[in-house]
Amino acid sequence: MSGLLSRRTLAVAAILAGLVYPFVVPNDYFVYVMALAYIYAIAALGLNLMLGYTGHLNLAHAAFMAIGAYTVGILTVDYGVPYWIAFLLAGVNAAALGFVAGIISLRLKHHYFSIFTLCIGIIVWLVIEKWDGLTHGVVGIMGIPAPTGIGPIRFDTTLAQYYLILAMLALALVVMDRIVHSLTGRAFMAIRNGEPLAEALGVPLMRTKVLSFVISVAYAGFAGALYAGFVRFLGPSIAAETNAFDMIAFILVGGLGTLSGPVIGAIMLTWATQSLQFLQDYRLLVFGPLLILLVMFMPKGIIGTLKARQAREAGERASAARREQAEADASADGRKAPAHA
Amino acid sequence: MSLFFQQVLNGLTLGSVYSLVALGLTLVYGILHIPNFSHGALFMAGAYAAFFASTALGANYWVALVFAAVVTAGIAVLSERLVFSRLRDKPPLHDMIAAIGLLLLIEAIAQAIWGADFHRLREPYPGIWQWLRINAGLVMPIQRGIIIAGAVVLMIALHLFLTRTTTGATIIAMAQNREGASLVGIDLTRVSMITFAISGALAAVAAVLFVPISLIFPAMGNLVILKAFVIIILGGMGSVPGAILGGMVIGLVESFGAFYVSTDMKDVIAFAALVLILSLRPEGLFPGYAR
Amino acid sequence: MLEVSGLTKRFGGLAAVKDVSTSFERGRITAVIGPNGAGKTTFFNLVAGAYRPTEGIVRLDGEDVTGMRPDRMAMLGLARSFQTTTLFEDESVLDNLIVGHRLRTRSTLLDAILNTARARADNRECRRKAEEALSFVGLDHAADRVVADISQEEKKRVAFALALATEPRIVLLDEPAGGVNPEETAGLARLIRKMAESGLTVGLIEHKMGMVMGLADKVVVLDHGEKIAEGTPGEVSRDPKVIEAYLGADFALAGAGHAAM
Amino acid sequence: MLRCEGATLDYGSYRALDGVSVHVEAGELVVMLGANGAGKSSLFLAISGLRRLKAGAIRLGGRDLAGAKPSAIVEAGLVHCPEGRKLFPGMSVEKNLRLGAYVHRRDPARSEEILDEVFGMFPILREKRHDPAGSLSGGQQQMVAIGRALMGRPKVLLLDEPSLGLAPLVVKQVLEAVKAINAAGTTVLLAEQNAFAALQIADRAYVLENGRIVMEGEPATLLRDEGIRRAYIGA
Amino acid sequence: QQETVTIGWTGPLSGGAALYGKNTLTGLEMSAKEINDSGGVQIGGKPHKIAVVGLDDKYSPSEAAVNAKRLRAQYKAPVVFCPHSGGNFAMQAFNEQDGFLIGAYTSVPQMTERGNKLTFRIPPSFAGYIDPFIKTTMGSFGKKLGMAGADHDYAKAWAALMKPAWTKAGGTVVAENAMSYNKDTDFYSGVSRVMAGNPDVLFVGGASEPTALVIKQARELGFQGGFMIMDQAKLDEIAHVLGGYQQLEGAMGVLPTVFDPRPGTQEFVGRFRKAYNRDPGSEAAYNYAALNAVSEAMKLAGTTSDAAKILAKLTEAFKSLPPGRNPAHITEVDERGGSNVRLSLAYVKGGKIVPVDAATGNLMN
Ligand SMILES: Nc1ncnc2c1ncn2[C@@H]1O[C@H](COP(=O)(O)OP(=O)(O)OP(=O)(O)O)[C@@H](O)[C@H]1O
Ligand SMILES: Nc1ncnc2c1ncn2[C@@H]1O[C@H](COP(=O)(O)OP(=O)(O)OP(=O)(O)O)[C@@H](O)[C@H]1O
Ligand SMILES: [Mg+2]
Ligand SMILES: [Mg+2]
Repeated sequence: MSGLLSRRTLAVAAILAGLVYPFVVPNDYFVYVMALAYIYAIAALGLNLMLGYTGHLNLAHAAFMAIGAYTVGILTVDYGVPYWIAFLLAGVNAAALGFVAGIISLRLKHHYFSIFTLCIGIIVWLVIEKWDGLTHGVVGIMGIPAPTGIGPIRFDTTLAQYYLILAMLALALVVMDRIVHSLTGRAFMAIRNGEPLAEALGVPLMRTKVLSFVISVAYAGFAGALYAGFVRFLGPSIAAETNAFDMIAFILVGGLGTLSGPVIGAIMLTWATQSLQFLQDYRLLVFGPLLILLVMFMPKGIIGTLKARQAREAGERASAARREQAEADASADGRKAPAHA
Repeated sequence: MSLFFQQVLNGLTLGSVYSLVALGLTLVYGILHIPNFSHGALFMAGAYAAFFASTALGANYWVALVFAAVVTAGIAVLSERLVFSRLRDKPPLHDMIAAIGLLLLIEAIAQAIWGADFHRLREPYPGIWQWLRINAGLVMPIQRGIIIAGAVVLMIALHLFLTRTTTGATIIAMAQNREGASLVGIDLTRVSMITFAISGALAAVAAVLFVPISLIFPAMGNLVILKAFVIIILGGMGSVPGAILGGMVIGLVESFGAFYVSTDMKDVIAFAALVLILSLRPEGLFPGYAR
Repeated sequence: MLEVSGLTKRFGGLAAVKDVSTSFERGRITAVIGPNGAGKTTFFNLVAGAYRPTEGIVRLDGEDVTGMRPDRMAMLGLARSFQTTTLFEDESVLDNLIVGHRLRTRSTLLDAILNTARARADNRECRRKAEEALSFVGLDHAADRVVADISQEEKKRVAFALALATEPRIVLLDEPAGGVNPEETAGLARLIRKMAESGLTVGLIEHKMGMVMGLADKVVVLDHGEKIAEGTPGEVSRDPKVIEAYLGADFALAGAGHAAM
Repeated sequence: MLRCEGATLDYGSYRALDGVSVHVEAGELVVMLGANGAGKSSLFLAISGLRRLKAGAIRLGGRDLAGAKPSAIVEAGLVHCPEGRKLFPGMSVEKNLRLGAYVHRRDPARSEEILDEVFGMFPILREKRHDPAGSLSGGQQQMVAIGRALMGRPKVLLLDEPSLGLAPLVVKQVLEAVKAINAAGTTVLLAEQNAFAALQIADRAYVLENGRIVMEGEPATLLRDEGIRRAYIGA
Repeated sequence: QQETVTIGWTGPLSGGAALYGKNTLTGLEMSAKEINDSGGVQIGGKPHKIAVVGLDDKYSPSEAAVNAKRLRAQYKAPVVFCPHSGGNFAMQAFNEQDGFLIGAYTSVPQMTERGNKLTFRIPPSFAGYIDPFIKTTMGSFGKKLGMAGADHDYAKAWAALMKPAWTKAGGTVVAENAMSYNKDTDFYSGVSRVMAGNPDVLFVGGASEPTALVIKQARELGFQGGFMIMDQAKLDEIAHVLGGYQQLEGAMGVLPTVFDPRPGTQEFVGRFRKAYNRDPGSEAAYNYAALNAVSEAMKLAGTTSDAAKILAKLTEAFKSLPPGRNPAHITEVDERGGSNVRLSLAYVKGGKIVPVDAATGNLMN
């Protein structure tokens, strides 16, 4: 079974499943929840680029999603800008602010970076809350229009929006796939592996990290823009750090530093949360331990565990071969043969 | 002028509470490298434990305080045994997610037992230091004095414990080199448990000192935990003096910000202060003394 | 090729490197030796741009490159290996090497996203370069092995290959034979010689005197950050200051061979 | 005194030790030779309880150490001076040394005496007793590590590559100190790659390869072996 | 075989607002239970049971929308109640399309101003409180007002009405300092900032408990004047935190449900105490009345699914409810879906609650 072939087959199967999904579920609710999960998956994909590939945990990710969402909300509601133009500007705006935030914060390392970004996130949240004139403050922005139709296709039903968001997710995945498999993607990973070595290999650290950060938050921005057009109401709480925590959980459950992990995680955890609704206020009594057990017993996430199993099997084969080789050598001349004589 | 000193007092009160919470957080981070997001839940648990002791068991304030410290230390140790010690060889991110899981769980338990309502713990000494009011125009409810004094006493005690006792030395040894510590015969399990116990007890004491002038409710920990993280970053992660100083700085910035600028903006000011300070000093005010 | 003059680095009060001047000649192997903490690694860090010197000048082919960032230095043809090199343990050897040639390619992220011809060509080129470097260090057979499965000495060779993939003119090697047994050390020494013979300028930090003495064209001795001697291996090993500070009195008696530490 | 039988250790699917049996008699200085990655450190870590064996037994003076905590093993008199020193870099030299006597904290008087002996053995440490251990040079740190191990009053001392990364001059000093410690009555198991230097002071030696013992004998015998000379000494 | 109508509710059951959420849900549940115990409601000639399904949304607008979709799609709920404006606004994006009525327990004015045809705003507009508040406190304490209310949407809307009204009545606003009642831990600095203006009357209010802390700290800082307390805070709950009405002397607020002497309310309070073993707040009273009216409206309209028809019959429904089932005293629902109520106020005098006539602003005794 060739890896490439199976990957392609799986991708096609996943897309097909996404396409027929609305027709096999009993009602709109399932479509609505799934569309929201896809939106969060897009944001989580971006976070995973920074966290899983470049090795930096950005806790302001939800804030950048909020920036994208508010860009759409403010432009469409207060300035009458058409949705799709606002949509593009949402990504641009998140990227631009991400550029500024990245330049300041990426000088810090490890937990300092994370907590610093946590603070950036809180500042964004507070600014949204306090700057009434721009953001409508705590009241929020209501009446955001649904995405305007493209040609004959209109997006004013949940079903139509579902397909729009599914298409966006597929696009996001394709782009992300190309990014992480590109030479620049390798440079991101080199940074995760060790900054001095990466730098010695000619990777300009700051520029590369900022690039990764900007792409990462642009994903959040676009996800936010979709969110605004889908939920059509915005309040400051979408910038809350707990939303970033949720996205981290998605990534961990799916598999850190894997392409499909964030998507799988977003879908699974979203449905896990929904299926615990019957517990009402006891929901977290179950959800909390669930998270703990997940990281304890599936630390690499679902995709990560599958991948590791494959790698381990390959490794076992290789080391068995090596042992046999060593034994053969040992019996041949009684000494270990030099690796490179 | 007296209004100025009033803000200093307010800032010190808040700063004392923040410092105590941050101390436990910084210890656990500095020694075990766990960013314990569930620390806020320990703060909350401490408050409820004291509430339980004083209402259901009829304990007086000080007994309730000790009871809360012990119970919360126990919860902290339990979380170390059942969760964090099992994540030892996993990346720190996993600790963080597990901590969030714990936070949700502890909060949900509190809500299941005591409901979502607000509760109160009565002030043990409800008066106000009148001489202060008369002589200097300052107002100092006794409980606020107790908070500041209690925090100072605890901080000194912690400092002496870490620097003067053998057990304290084993904690610092473990912070500096785990394997080295176990090779000289230090029982790492025991040290981890002690560390968590101290952090839990500090959080509980902070809570019990604070709630007589505040409220008890399941989400109360979330309000302080974010600030505690800001503080330990500001002070230098793993640094005890950093946590104390950082707590005081944030307390004072908040109280002056609330008074002189606008209460609406005080959090923006506090977080912006952090951004500014870290831009100038990326390692925080104190380099981590545990490293 | 590479000249430094008056190089000084202070950390707070401590002068880790103090007023060091020397040069690395093209196609030659220059070794830097000295006691632990003498400032050897710091010296390499200064040359490679990882630290900005407090004082002094670094010239590469006559051009002043003092304080230039490491990635710029790498572009100019300076590569280095570290005392410990971390690799991606669960990736293949070849995949680990591909990023090495990234700095010589021009395709942007946009190329990659649009999958342009340029991006594909660059990818092929990086892969080809990685294979070439692997075969230079004698590891072509290991290209598809997972890094976790190869030996320590093979990892050292991979680290060399990574440096070579950047197409350097000068390579700085920090304790390449640290923790490698004498037999394998000899193999690494042959590889280093081969690098120099292919026209590379080599800088080398090593405690294994047998290797240094047999390999180096020139030896620079540092102690407490200062250069206390410089010369051929023969000259240096007879220098009383070097014997006192570093080698020990019976080094000369035991001879380079047996004191191979 | 110390006896390993069939010690087997896995890291995931990788077998680092494969049925290793060694013994060290009281008062002996035994050297464990082996290339990088041969498994020397793994064996030591297993003996001192920091890694769990998959199979096999370790006995110290007749007592089975299976499942014992590292702290209990130190108390039983087996002290491991690890590869890479593992000091407490922010603490003073003196505090590092005193923590070495942690398991004997109920008997401070004797610890004071040993501290004096350690300072006698490495006078430079007395000079630097108030400096943080992390600020010392590599060789000095190695002295602190050995001194700290001695503070644990070992009956058996495991020394893992004390010469690693040290200048030739310092290597010599360190090995001399090891010899002196052994002469004073401590049983020593020493891991080294520098076979020539180590064999000069050893009573007996093992050669470990790919996690297995491939040879055992007197230093003189090993020095005569052509394969050993080629692999570990450099012809 | 009895049929069941499911009434939906989405609101916070976890997090900081859980208590508030539960209080509103309890009101609905009590109503449903009483209706079912009395044999259900006759709709189109058939008896129907009422089931209330409550889903947690953690105060998040998007989760409220998800819950509403679920309640509508899976439970066919004709009405979804929600106690926060964000959730209600999010539901307004699709409720007309999906055909369900929003039962909005929020008095943010925009709720009914945007032309949504299927929204029922349960609490009254608070504008009616302003004048009697000012009349009483300015008369007793003086013309200098310090504003120390909360900073969330609702409180800000209150402040925006209060300030011009106070000035218009001849007073001055000497200090303005909104505070974050639900996020803050200590209000000392914020209160002392207001005290620095030396006010005669303080405008305060957010959730009851933090409001109590603000009042307490103002008294500790030497404040002797009166308070105007926004309707979100309840005098009895504040007194509970403060350990009595002493510190509340001179405070003007909404009349706590338990002190409301009007017919029907006391009856409701009694039944509530019996069922839940505690005092009801106005959240419970309003939501209780709202569901009673909804069930009555379904009966009048003869439908369990046509939300527009149900809404149209609400006024009639409220008028037909006996006082004991309308403890909130809602009199009608206007054409935009907003409710009108006969307001009841209270003033603390001599350590006791004194009801005030909202229309005249005079004490009732
Ligand atoms: N970033 C730094 N900050 C402060 N001091 C440093 C730093 N890097 C090195 N030093 C100090 O500078 C001195 C020289 O260190 P360096 O690592 O260059 O020695 P070295 O010769 O490479 O030693 P070794 O042979 O042990 O590798 C040491 O005293 C070291 O502690
Ligand atoms: N924690 C670990 N996980 C996986 N593999 C390990 C681990 N520790 C050691 N190994 C592997 O086990 C083998 C034996 O390692 P060990 O450190 O015991 O060798 P050594 O003889 O001490 O070598 P050195 O001379 O480098 O100290 C090596 O291949 C090493 O890569
Ligand atoms: Mg070095
Ligand atoms: Mg070893």
